[in-house]
Amino acid sequence: MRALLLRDLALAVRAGGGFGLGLSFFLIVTVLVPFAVGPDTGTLAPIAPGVLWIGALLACLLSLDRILALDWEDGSLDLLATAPLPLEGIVTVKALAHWITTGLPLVAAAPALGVLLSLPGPGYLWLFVSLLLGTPALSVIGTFGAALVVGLKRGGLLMSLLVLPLYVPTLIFGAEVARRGAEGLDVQTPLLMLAGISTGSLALLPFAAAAVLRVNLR
Amino acid sequence: MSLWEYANPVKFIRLADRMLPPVAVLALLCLVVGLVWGFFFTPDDYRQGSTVKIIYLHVPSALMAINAWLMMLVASLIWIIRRHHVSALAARAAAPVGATMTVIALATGAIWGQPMWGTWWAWDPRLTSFLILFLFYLGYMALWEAIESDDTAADLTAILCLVGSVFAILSRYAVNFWNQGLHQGASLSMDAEENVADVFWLPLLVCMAGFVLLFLALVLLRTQTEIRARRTRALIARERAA
Amino acid sequence: MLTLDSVSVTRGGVPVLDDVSLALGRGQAVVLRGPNGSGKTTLLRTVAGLQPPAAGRIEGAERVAYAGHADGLKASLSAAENLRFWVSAFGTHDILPALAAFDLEALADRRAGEMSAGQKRRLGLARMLVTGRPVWVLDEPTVSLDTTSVGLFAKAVSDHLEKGGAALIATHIDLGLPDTRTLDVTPYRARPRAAAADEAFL
Amino acid sequence: MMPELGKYAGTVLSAYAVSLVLIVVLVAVSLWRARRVRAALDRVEKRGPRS
Repeated sequence: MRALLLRDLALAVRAGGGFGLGLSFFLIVTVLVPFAVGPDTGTLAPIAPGVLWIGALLACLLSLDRILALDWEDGSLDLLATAPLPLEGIVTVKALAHWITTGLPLVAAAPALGVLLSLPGPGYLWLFVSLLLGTPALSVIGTFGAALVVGLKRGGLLMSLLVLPLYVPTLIFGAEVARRGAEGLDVQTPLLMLAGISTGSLALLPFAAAAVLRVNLR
Repeated sequence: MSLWEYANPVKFIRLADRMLPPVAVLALLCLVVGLVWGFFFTPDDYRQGSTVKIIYLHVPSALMAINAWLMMLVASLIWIIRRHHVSALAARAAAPVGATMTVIALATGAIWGQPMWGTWWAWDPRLTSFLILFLFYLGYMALWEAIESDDTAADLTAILCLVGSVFAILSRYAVNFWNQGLHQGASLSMDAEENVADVFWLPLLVCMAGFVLLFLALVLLRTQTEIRARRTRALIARERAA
Repeated sequence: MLTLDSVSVTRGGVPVLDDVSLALGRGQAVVLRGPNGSGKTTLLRTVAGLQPPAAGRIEGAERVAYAGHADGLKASLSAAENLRFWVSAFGTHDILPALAAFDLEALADRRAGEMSAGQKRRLGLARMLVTGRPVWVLDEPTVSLDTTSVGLFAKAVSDHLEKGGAALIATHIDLGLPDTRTLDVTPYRARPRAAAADEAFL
Repeated sequence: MMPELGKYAGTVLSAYAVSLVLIVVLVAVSLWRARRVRAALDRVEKRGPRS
């Protein structure tokens, strides 16, 4: 298990691994927003938490097809499935690797990008916390989506269609935490809900993803 | 005679053939009676004026939008547990019907909202939930279309339906939470329990019955079609193998 | 070590082989033969546990190490890194014997993406040695191997058999292995019929 | 015969129109596909099992 995690991390940071692509995408989206809505601080500040959450979510979505598709293409998914590792564990580790290589950098970068969007002072902490709690759910849900379309030729667009509705609750509660934090309101309820969604997804979705993968491998 | 006998495709087609005419006639009857009654012979609401008549379309379609998904959920479970092909095909057959019902509920809601809220679209929690439900329908149908192998498609969509149900419920709560009290102006709603006086109830009930029967008829017809399509593919495959 | 008891296998739901029985003991090898599309790959995938048999029983599937058409190598990892990953996945320790057996020591630090097809194939086969599993299930293992490499492979297999292993190999090449039986799958070709999943609809 | 719909006439009528059109389209598509699939099946069945 640990070996698989290390391998996936190594693959992500090696040449052609796509590490940093998600982060760059996040940066570009954030830079584009003021061009679209205007440079006025009064316009940008209220939408900053939401824009950053959407940016992080899309950056996450963009890198989902790498989770399983590459292993499928070169045949190592078959070999992994015949190795003495439970498939549930394999998908969990892959989701974890995706989170470390994509989610975590986004979490770290978000406060810096908050500056670009004039995020109000107290928002930085809560933006950070909400993304830290929410991005694992995005990775796990995304792994389930990636498992659904793994055998399909042009699965990318379909996967977006399948995954985005599943992202709705995470986005709502996550962005709500960030927004309330920025406005200095009480964040407890959405924070708890966000944590609940993350732990719930983490506990249950690997089983669904493994079941789906078994169907796709046969 | 067990209910599971109808899991046999041939038996189901025969059953559907027998049930379809009466169900379709009843559905048409209920819809015509309910809608005519509602449209022509009910008074206007003192606050909403004649827009209250939209309720005869909005409430039943919203009801069926949710019930169709529930039916797909049950059918998916039956497929996963008992592997009855008819069940998987019934879930597939129900999806477009449910999606259409969702669109009707959304469209009538938006049209009703225009004079009431002064805008075509308000991010009212209920409307928003239906929009999300519609996205779930789209994803579900797209997955069915995308996969060539019938059994693989049935397995994957069934699991998607289960997972989707959980997330749809989560979304419902999330949306409620997200927009609590933001639309104070929207104290008017088309929520049946709150707003419907007795005079509106009876025609509404008839309309609901009509929509339920319409759904039943369409699902029977479409499941039959899916079974026939599947049988056609099976026969062609056998010819090729021979 | 590996027993197949009237196994039927399906490809995409369509039956391709019926009633295949096979017993593979210690030190034995079976070579599968048959024309393209006769179901060798499907049978091997079923034996490896990647898909369930449509009928019959397979015993000893947990002892199987499988190598398919694709080598399952990561282009950006070196040969040694690729092998080391499988060492930890299978809970064994050493990659050196595997590298030595396929004459890969000099290439240990080369990235798999920079290797030739034959070198990659050798690396993929070296993976079998690090799995530590007794039953090797190999699908066309000699594709893109030159004569010397085929010799290395044949030697690796016979060493494996000598140590009490077993092998089930789909190949067209004579490997010159001792105690080898040939199983032509052609007679087991499934009676043309519809996919099991379709039967309810016929 | 038309009931007095007042200032909301357009609203109510368009809601009914949209819904009815959608329902009719759904039913029509279902029936059309049912007929087509049934015809296709009949063709295949008439060819019969060749073996």
